[in-house]
Amino acid sequence: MFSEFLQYLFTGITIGATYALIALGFTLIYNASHVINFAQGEFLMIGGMATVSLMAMGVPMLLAIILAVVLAGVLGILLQRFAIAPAKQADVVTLIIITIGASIFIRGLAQLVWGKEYHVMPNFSSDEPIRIFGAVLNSQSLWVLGIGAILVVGLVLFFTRTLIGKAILATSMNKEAARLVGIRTQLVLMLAFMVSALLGSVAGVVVAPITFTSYDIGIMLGLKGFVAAAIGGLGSGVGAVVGGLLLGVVEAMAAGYISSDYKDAVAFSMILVVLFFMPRGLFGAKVVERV
Amino acid sequence: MSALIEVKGLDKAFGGVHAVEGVSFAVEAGQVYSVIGPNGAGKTTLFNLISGIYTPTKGEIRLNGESTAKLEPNQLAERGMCRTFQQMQICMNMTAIENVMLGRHLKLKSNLFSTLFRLPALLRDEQSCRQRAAELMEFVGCGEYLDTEASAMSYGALKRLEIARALAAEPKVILLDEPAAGLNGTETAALEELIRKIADQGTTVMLVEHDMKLVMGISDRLLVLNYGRVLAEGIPEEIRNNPDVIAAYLGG
Amino acid sequence: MLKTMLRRAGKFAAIAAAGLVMSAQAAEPIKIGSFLSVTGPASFLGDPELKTLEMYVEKINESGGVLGRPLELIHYDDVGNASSARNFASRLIRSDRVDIIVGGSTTGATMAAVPLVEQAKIPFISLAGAVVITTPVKEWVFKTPQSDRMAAERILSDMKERGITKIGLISGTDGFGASGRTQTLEVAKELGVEILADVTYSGSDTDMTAQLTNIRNTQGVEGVLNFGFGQGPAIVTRNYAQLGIKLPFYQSHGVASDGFLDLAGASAEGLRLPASPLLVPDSLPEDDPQKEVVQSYKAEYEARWNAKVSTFGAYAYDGLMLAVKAIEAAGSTEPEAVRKALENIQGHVGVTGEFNMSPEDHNGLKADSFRILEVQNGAWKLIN
Amino acid sequence: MVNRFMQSRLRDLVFLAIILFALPAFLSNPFHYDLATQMAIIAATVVGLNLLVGFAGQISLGHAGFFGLGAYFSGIMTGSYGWSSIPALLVGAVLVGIIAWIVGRPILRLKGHYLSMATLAVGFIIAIIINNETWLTGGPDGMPVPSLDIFGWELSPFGSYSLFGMELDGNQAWYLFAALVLLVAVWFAQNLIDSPIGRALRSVHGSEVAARVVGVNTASYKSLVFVISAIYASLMGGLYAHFQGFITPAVAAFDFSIVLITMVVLGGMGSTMGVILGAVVLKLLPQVLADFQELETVMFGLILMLTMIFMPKGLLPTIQMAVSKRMKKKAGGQA
Repeated sequence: MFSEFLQYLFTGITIGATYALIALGFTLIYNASHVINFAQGEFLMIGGMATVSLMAMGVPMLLAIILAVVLAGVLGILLQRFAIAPAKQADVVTLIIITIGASIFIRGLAQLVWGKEYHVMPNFSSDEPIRIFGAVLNSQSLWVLGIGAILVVGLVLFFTRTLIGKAILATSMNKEAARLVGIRTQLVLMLAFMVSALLGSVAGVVVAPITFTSYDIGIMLGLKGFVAAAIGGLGSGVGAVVGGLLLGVVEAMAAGYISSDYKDAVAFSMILVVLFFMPRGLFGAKVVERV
Repeated sequence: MSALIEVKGLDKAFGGVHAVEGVSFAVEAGQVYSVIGPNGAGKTTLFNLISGIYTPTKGEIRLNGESTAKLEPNQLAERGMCRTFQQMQICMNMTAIENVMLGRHLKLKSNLFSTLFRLPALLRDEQSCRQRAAELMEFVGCGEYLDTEASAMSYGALKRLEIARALAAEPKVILLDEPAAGLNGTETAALEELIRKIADQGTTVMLVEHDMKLVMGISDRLLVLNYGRVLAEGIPEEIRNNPDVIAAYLGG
Repeated sequence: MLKTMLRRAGKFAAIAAAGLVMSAQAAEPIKIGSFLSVTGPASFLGDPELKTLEMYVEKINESGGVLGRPLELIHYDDVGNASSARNFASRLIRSDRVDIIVGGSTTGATMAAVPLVEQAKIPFISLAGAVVITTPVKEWVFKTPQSDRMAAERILSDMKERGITKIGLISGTDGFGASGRTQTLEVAKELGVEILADVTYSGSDTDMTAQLTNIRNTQGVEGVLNFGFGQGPAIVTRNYAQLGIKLPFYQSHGVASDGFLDLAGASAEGLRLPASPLLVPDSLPEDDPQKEVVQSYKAEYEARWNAKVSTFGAYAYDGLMLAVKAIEAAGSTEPEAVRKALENIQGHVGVTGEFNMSPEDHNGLKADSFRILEVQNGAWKLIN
Repeated sequence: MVNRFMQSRLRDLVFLAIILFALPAFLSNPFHYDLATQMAIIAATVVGLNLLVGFAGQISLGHAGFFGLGAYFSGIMTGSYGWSSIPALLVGAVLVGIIAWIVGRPILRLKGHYLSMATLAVGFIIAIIINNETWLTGGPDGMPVPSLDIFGWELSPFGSYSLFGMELDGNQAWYLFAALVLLVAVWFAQNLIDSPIGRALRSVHGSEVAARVVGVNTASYKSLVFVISAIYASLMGGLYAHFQGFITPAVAAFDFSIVLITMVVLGGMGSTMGVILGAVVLKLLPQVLADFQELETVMFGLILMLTMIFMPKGLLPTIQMAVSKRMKKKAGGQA
């Protein structure tokens, strides 16, 4: 009984960590620009696919990963520069549609370049699973959790200790004021997109050995990341992490204990319940109506 | 006779900061009652509390003797309260006259069936509503804008439009939040004239305003707030001579 | 004035329509229409299918075409969406006016097109698996893959031979998995196999450990069957190995391709599945009638596309060859004659199996056209 | 005294009617009628969605759920339970309206992205149920739907009809029917917009707080428009099912919700004629792009992105603005 529960928990936390990283990407961009970036999942895809294809060309794994992440970062900058920045006057829904267009475009390109097949990426370390109290943990899961934790700590340090991080925070709080104190807000927005792309692509690389990777893997994972971010409360870093883990664990528990047919429905019902009681998610900022 | 609006021990805190604290006063029907005070004194917060947009942390507001604690802004409107905003709330996706016609919302019987089929009864109502709205726009002095898109109107005209919208609801009491802000001298004079006309029609007016000349000229009574607390209350003459008020205004 | 305006507008419309319709006025070609899931979640079906069709239409045309007429392939990508499949079928029939349709990668896409095809009376050879496509028989609809029911029969019989009568079932919630699940439940009842656990996963799931844990913890399960296609079964296979489940493991024909072995890796060791002999051409006995067809298809496909051959491409190969054979037998592209000819095809040896069509059977394959394969040392091994 | 809406309403409706009834002159084969019919049905759906998104300013990323519910209810009741189409469509619409009201009340309190999230979740849950309940819906492989019967008179794309002595085939008849439906849908939408109810709805978008202080119960108006747009979707879903003759869970899927909202935004939020244009463009695009094969996805994404970047107000409003600017310039030049 306990081993069963533990197994579901391991499964849930691993996938939840992935959701959390994607949700963090959503949060970053949302904080800096109040845009919900539906192309977030594509960064994840780029990370995995570029690594796999570079490795197939004979590039060593570590270098392949670095190149892939850099590629995603560049893509993030391009997305901000050429799709989001020119449309800054646009309505919220319009921006959503622009990012959806961008995600279709990126996916189409990936399909042209890399084809439609699924690809395998080897585990970072041993293929041998780890056994704990009768439950099994893929060694790659430890990588996902470890790297996820490092990224979260890194982000916190980035925002509290570095000038660039503080500039992003300042811009998110008050764009005009930030501009007045000499922050180049366009540059900051670009950076936010870049960091968000880096996060997404790293997530894509670390989960690829578990999930495989293909040109369209970003659709569903991106969407789940958005769900996780909304549960946690848009704009809250803690919320993104908690939301991601919660979503992953609820899915796994629902699949194990309730009904595998309806596990996604259970996850979506959970959002409705959360939003019913907390209209701004678990950790969302309370906003007073100002008139 | 009890007061139209009665406020008792009103408190509103935002995360520990008291924007309004222990405020009590009463407004009699037919008065022009003004709330003044330095920036950040809690005037707008007070209006937001009275009009039901904020819920008080403590204290009580009575409209015509009825507690408003559980009432939404739209329910207060049904009971005859209407207002304008310091930061104008105009529906920019509509024309000027539609904004005023919106003000008559409660006076119109809307029925989905007659709406969908656009029955003659509805058309008649709409015609008279439009006529009344046009009159009101004339009354407040923006009659030339009837079918102009709200987004294409000047600031001053929009300010008057917002008052017309509030009047369209035929309220017992109208709350005007800094109607003179951003207006020039002539416009302010016209506004003063307008407020007088409104009051003459028997509508109670509550006013938040910075323009002392305007306030002193038209108010029956005044409430002075400072740091969320009542500094003074009384007729203009008393306020003018109140040493605390003078100190607060002169930065004492 | 108004008249000239109208005329001009008419001209515009004609030009626009021509652009839409893809004009084709070659020397009376035979038009073969196809709508396939070339991209989207079912692209692993549609992609090899399209490649196969393109390649063999070319080949046939090089050797003089059919009835002295060249073949013209008109194909659209339905992205795995049944509504677009229906729309493209409509376009093929009504706008492109094709002579025969070979396509429909998934059951949903096929079924959405069926009403149009039946009404327009155009022969349609589907490349999708579910038994509903040809049972009950629809006058104008044929199909080349074995049905999922046959797969279920083959798998469950093989299990019984090994003494397995209590099993756990895990299936995808996509069309293939859901239909396979339904057929497995029915066949199990007939064969006296008990299904003790019945769980599902959705196409985009990335981890099926929870579902498999559920099966593992069900008392009495002696074997496990996964009915699904796409990358899902590969994840199931890897999770199965990670969880250390030692029970005999079966997959369906939905993953019968070398790509699956690449994805599942060492975890696939020992699993069995029903498949066409395409995966093991060289281990077929010399006297097997299919050996030559299978070997040459595999060789030609792999030489042309520099990609591994897949069972699904073979469905298109068989579909095209059946169409050609029927048109040749009919001596024309007159739909009714072609339909009759299709219905009367006997002993046609294809890659998937030997087709014996009849008015009562528009599939023409027997369950034993499935061979049971086992993964041994990372390669397919023919069991029987 | 004629106001803005009255003028434009008459003009738009007449204009639309002329286009709809002149279109057959340009349709050269049944496939074109087939597409045009679908466009009309989807356009009517989008006109309903626009009431919610364009006029009341509430985002829905799950509207296909209601479309799918309508489609499946009509399909199941006529197919498996022998109902006639009209009662199936109407009862379906009422049920969907009730469902929309029940879920709408709590979720419409949410704002911005949280509302998108909640509607997305509702749409997903509906799609998952349709996909899983195979015994009722045929599951992922879909189910056949009988053709439309209007009080015993059968309208099938495969039939043949005569109207005022004109011989029509089934597709032409369906097209005319769908065109009429679209006109009625537009007429209702316009009547609604230019009415006290419509002003209240638009004020929710313009300034919710202003609406409340003049007595608009914004919560119930949001619910109302949510229900109305869901009913539009349900009815059109039912018609779509009868026309297509076969439906799969794709009609309720998230992708389709995105397509619907994209039609609204692309065509021009808050412009009834605009969103119809949006529906036509998005329905036509895959057919036009089909010839580009592998490049199809890339081009679709690129076109969508560029249009929205350079025409953030949507196709029709941007065109209208450009035209009126031109005319003003001309007038100014003469003066």
